[in-house]
Amino acid sequence: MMGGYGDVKLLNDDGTRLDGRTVDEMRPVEIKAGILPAAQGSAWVKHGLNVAVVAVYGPMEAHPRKIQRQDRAVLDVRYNMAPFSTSDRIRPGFNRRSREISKVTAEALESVVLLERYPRSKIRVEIEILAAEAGTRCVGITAASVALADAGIPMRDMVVGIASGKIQDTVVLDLDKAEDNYGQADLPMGICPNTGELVFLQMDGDLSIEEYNLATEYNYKAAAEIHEIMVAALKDRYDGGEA
Amino acid sequence: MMGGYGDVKLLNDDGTRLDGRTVDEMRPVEIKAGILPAAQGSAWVKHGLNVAVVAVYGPMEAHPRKIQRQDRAVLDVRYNMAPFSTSDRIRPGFNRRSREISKVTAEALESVVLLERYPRSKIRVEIEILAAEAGTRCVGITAASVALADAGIPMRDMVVGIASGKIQDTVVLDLDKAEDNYGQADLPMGICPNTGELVFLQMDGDLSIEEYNLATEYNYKAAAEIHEIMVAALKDRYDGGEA
Amino acid sequence: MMGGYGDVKLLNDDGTRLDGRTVDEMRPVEIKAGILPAAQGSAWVKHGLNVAVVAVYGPMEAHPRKIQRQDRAVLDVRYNMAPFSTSDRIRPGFNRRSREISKVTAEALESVVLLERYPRSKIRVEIEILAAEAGTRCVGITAASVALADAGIPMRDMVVGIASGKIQDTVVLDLDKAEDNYGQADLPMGICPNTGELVFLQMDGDLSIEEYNLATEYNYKAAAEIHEIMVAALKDRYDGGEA
Amino acid sequence: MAAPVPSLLRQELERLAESDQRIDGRGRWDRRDVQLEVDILYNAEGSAKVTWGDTVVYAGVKFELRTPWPDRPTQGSLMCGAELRPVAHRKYEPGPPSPQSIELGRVVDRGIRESGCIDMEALCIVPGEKVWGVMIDIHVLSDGGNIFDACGLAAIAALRTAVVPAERFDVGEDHVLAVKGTPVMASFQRVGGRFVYDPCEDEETGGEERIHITLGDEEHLHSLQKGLKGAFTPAEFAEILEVARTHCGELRELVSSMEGN
Amino acid sequence: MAAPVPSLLRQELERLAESDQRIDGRGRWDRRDVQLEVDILYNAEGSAKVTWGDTVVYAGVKFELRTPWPDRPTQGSLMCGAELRPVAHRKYEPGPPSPQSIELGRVVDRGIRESGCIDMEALCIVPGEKVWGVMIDIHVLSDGGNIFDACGLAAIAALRTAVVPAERFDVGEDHVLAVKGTPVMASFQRVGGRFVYDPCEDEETGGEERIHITLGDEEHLHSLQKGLKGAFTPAEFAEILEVARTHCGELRELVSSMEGN
Amino acid sequence: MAAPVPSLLRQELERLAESDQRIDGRGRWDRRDVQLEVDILYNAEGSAKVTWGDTVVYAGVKFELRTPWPDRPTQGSLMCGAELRPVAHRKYEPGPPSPQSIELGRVVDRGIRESGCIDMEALCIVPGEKVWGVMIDIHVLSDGGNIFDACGLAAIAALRTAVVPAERFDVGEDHVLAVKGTPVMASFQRVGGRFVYDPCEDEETGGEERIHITLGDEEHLHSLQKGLKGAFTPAEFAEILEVARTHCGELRELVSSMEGN
Repeated sequence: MMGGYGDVKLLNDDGTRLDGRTVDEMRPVEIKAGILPAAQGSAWVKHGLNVAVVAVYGPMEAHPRKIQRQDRAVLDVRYNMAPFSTSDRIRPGFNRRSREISKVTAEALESVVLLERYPRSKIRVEIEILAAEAGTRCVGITAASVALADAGIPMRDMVVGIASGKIQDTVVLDLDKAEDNYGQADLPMGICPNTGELVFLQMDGDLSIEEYNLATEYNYKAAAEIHEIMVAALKDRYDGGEA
Repeated sequence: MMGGYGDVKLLNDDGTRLDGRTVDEMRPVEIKAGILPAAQGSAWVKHGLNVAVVAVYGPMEAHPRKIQRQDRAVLDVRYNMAPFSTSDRIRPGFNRRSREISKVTAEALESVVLLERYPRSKIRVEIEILAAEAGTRCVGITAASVALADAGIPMRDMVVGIASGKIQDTVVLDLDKAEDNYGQADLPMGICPNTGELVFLQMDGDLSIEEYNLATEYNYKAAAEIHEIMVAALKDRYDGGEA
Repeated sequence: MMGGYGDVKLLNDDGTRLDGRTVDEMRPVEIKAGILPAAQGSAWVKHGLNVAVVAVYGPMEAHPRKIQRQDRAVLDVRYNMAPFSTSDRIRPGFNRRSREISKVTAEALESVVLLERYPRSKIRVEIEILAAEAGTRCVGITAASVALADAGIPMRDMVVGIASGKIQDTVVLDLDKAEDNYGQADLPMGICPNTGELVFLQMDGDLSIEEYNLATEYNYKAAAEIHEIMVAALKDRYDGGEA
Repeated sequence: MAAPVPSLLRQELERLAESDQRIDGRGRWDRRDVQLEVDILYNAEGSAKVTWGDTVVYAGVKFELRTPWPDRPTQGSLMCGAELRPVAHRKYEPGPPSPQSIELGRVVDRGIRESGCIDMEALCIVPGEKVWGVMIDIHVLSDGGNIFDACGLAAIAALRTAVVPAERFDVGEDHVLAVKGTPVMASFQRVGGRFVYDPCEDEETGGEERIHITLGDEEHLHSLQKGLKGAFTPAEFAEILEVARTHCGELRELVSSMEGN
Repeated sequence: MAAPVPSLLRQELERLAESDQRIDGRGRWDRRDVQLEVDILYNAEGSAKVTWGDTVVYAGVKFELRTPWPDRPTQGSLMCGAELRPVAHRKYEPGPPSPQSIELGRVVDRGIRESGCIDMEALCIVPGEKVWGVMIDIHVLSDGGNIFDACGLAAIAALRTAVVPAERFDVGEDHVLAVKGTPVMASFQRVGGRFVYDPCEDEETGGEERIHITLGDEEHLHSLQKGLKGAFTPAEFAEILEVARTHCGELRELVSSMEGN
Repeated sequence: MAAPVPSLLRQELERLAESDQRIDGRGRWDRRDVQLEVDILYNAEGSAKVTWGDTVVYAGVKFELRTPWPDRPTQGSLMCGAELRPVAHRKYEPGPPSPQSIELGRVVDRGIRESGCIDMEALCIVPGEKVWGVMIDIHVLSDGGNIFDACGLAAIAALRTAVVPAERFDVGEDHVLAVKGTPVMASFQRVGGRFVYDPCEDEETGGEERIHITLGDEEHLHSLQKGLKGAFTPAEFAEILEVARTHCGELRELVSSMEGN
């Protein structure tokens, strides 16, 4: 939820942000593919100070049978925050926030994975947030895309997770922790870099339609940048880079 | 549980009750059948300030298979109080009281529904208490009977839920909230109006055998009155009354 | 967990313990077999002031099918402390401690029961602690062995549960409640009296290797004594003793 | 698929009922042998074991110090729980409490609570600040039929022999818990078409509805419960109520004979 | 095995879409009939019933006194929960809240909360000590499609007609809850390839992704949610956003017309 | 029906054991390569990553202010939890903690706790009022065998590099957590009839009972646990205890080499 404290100073006098970024500059992103030996596919993404690790298992038999779909695979996606990932420790176990994020993340990925290739089977996507600094659901989506690709699961496109928001009545790209705590709006999107389609969309706070449009524009620009890093990580992995 | 405060004044000097009723007078009852479009059958009952809504689904396949009965249908009855139905909000989710009431209500209805007509199937009865003013388990039973009839489920008799109790050492019909809180006994019954049999019986507090007999007499009298209103509601529904 | 209060006096000046026992003396043990009419086999063990009752059911069909093993029976063991068994009441329901003890107890018993005699079936072992005075997991193992034998389940050996520990830097056999609360180490073992093998082992606290060896020696000595009482109880039962 | 109620057993019970016989040889209103032991468990402040035919039940009483409810500053509290754990019979599965288990606990609780035998005011130590919470837990170890009556008996016997552990909690001297009455439950089940008292396991398996009646010292009703599928008439109820009066009286004397031991 | 989405229904919806028709005869951006009743439930401090086509939803508001969070000593709190209970449709099973139910509750909650319509500071009674907690619970009784919009409408209507029960809690006189705006949700679903407003049950069964938009009084966005499998373009979003503006305005007036009743 | 333990794998392990070989080429008492990194996670007050063969484990330390237990007014508290989440292996299912997961957490906890390496008295801020609660959570991300030892190592490494965030809680200056020893676990499993140290995944799948030994700085035993079906002799235990002494010493030095980084 947005804090909505319009009176906390988050922009410097020269229009830059407290950490020195410009309004349309994202935090640094690092990605590695294939980092978990036990998984079929895996990825590690560091976005700002966020760290997400994803393991992909399957396709495997879907059981119990009542979850099977005759014409396609089911995606079983879990988003989980490690107890030590936040400032105050989180008690282990699913909570309502995690369940909602798991649901909409699964639906985003279902929109690009060629599920019809694996009728009656299940693909598990396990998203673990090890360190959280605002924007973890987006980092999880990015990492899940890379891990699915690393597992060799066919997809019609990747999904890049990225958010813009509003601070001090100004639209900015990729809120960090302070901006998230004291900002006025947050607009996370899941963008397909090739088709330009959206498969994930949430928003809360307060945005005029014009602000929405500008935030969307920032998100698309950043998605293209992150996509390049994703592709490089996968290349690295298959060119015999670190496994 | 009965409060047992014998010293709270609940009867006026003329022998009437605080809300003006005589000792053997019940609260006003209104009933409508067929009020939920998504259900096979449904009913709305307002009894005093209590409001119960019931939806009936089925007969449908009983699953998992281990709950199936080869020779009859199973009744799956849930009694639930809405969080806003009581003075202090109730946290959602089944509790021990709801589970006990669900069990004995199911057993009361099983005693009249012709379950043997639907082997291996399940009939769901969903009782939702939207407003509670003492006596909700009885109102739920009455509403469930009407909803089952509305769904066209064959029954050998209806069940009318009604309670009498004891206040200030006096047996009275149909306790209201204050009488329930400060009364000495409560005797809810599920009465079959045609056969005169009992299919539901609970009691707590303190009643001599003579008091039990008088309270039972009051309950039978009221059951006949409520039965007329139930029948009228069903007639209304099938004569093209409001759906 | 061991209290580790080295400064609480637990030994008398003559080297005996507060309750008068010598360092290698165990508490009195009484055993009865066949005390629960509804069970296939049962046992009651009083060890010091501990009381454990065990019921055995089966072999019976293992369901759901996914728990079945094609080549052997599964042992379904539950260790449970009654709410009134401890100084402060325990809330009913499994907890992490009970689940761990259930797991390692099951594994101890699996090591001696001839599971391969009953493929695809299940044997239930229900351990109920009615009174706890230190060492209940060991008492439960002893009682479970007797109950399995009483149920006629074939075993390659019995298992005797017994613990030694350390108090005031001295190794002693069979800690009682005060010794457990203020002691420095606890070493519970499950010993097969005929083969001399160990099928159960836990330990916490602080023990040098020499102390470990002495504590083990005490445990083996006591296991032989308890084994005689176990055998006598089973003889009693089948010679028409009290059932 | 759940097993249908064994029809052979049901037929046998109906056949026996025609000549007013029962499957274990008892008369219609006869009770099985009941043994009661008290004060048998370390750590419980009151305890009882009831052996009722093939049914074995333990009850234990514990105390805790509590803050009273704001609207009842001078009253302690009573909690009575009964658990149907898988130890008691092949038919009970592990897992969260079943509706059967919940009903058992609540019916036993109401019988004790509504009789008023525990004076809640007497459990007050400092008004508004400190009161006793009394907790009775009942553990069914062997279900050989009619566990309701066995649990009710174990509960009141454990209470009537309980000692309030005031010294351990540093609030005075230990003393016997004040219990003002002895509510006793009597249970009936329709078997072979007519009600019998104290059903055994086979009668429960092949029977229909049950009625549980708790009577206090003055033969007032304190709790009623009808369970299971089935319908009965007011006349049938009047008949079993008479039988309940006799049996509750006998069992009340059994409990009284335990005290002072 | 879960039923595949009925392909015959899907084909029919596609066929209708070709001629820009809908299965219940509506135009692409038409709304079903909506009826709103308020202040209808004893014990709820504010209540509303929404009948939206075949969908029936109740909302109730309750208040409690709380200690404020240490970092926000002058702010009350708001909780908005929606439950998909098995009463609402044959397809809902009992059990812990499903992901669908959790999403519904959280999306409705965000629409209300993020609009800022409840002034958290106005819920403070004694800073750092005592604040009001406002709890809106929404009960879906009949799911005939588009429960998101029906729940959102019931929630804001119940809030706008709620009375703070200060007398019962002994903190002053009862007064109307201050609500500063009327956030309204508009939901769209892709059916037969294109988005429609206010999907009915068949359209939900045979449709693809949904988009939920909550607009405040000044037509600012307060909450967005895309649900279910499917992809859409920014141009498609721009189109439905325009439609949302009209419908949210109409429903906002409906809510306003209830007040003062 | 659960898969029987693959008999082919078991036969292969037995065949190898005859010539004292292991499936991954190691000698009976050899350890796989272990890499340790510390202080790698934002928000954790201490953190460690252990890569142990194909096993990958993270541990993170958090602190909270608590009221001490009434009977130990000058002592802080320690909580050590390990979770086997489905991320770690195809074989782990979501759901409540399995017995395996509970055993792992409790065995790792006991090794740390019973060694006395955390001085509970040093965690006291105001006696009877305010103490530190230390919480170590261990997350297994890839289970390639012998997760017990990897979790134990990650836990003590995270603790030994943790900083108490006193400033954030307004109770003084940040300072390094005082840790007095370095308990280390060594795990053995019976494979092909004899015990080996540090079982890999295949050895766990085709092996029998495990023994987990935690040794402190002075080679005292602090925790023992036998897991899984199987029986062993005191002589076998004496043999593996000797091996444990060597390996625990080496790993203790690895942890020490991290500090001051």
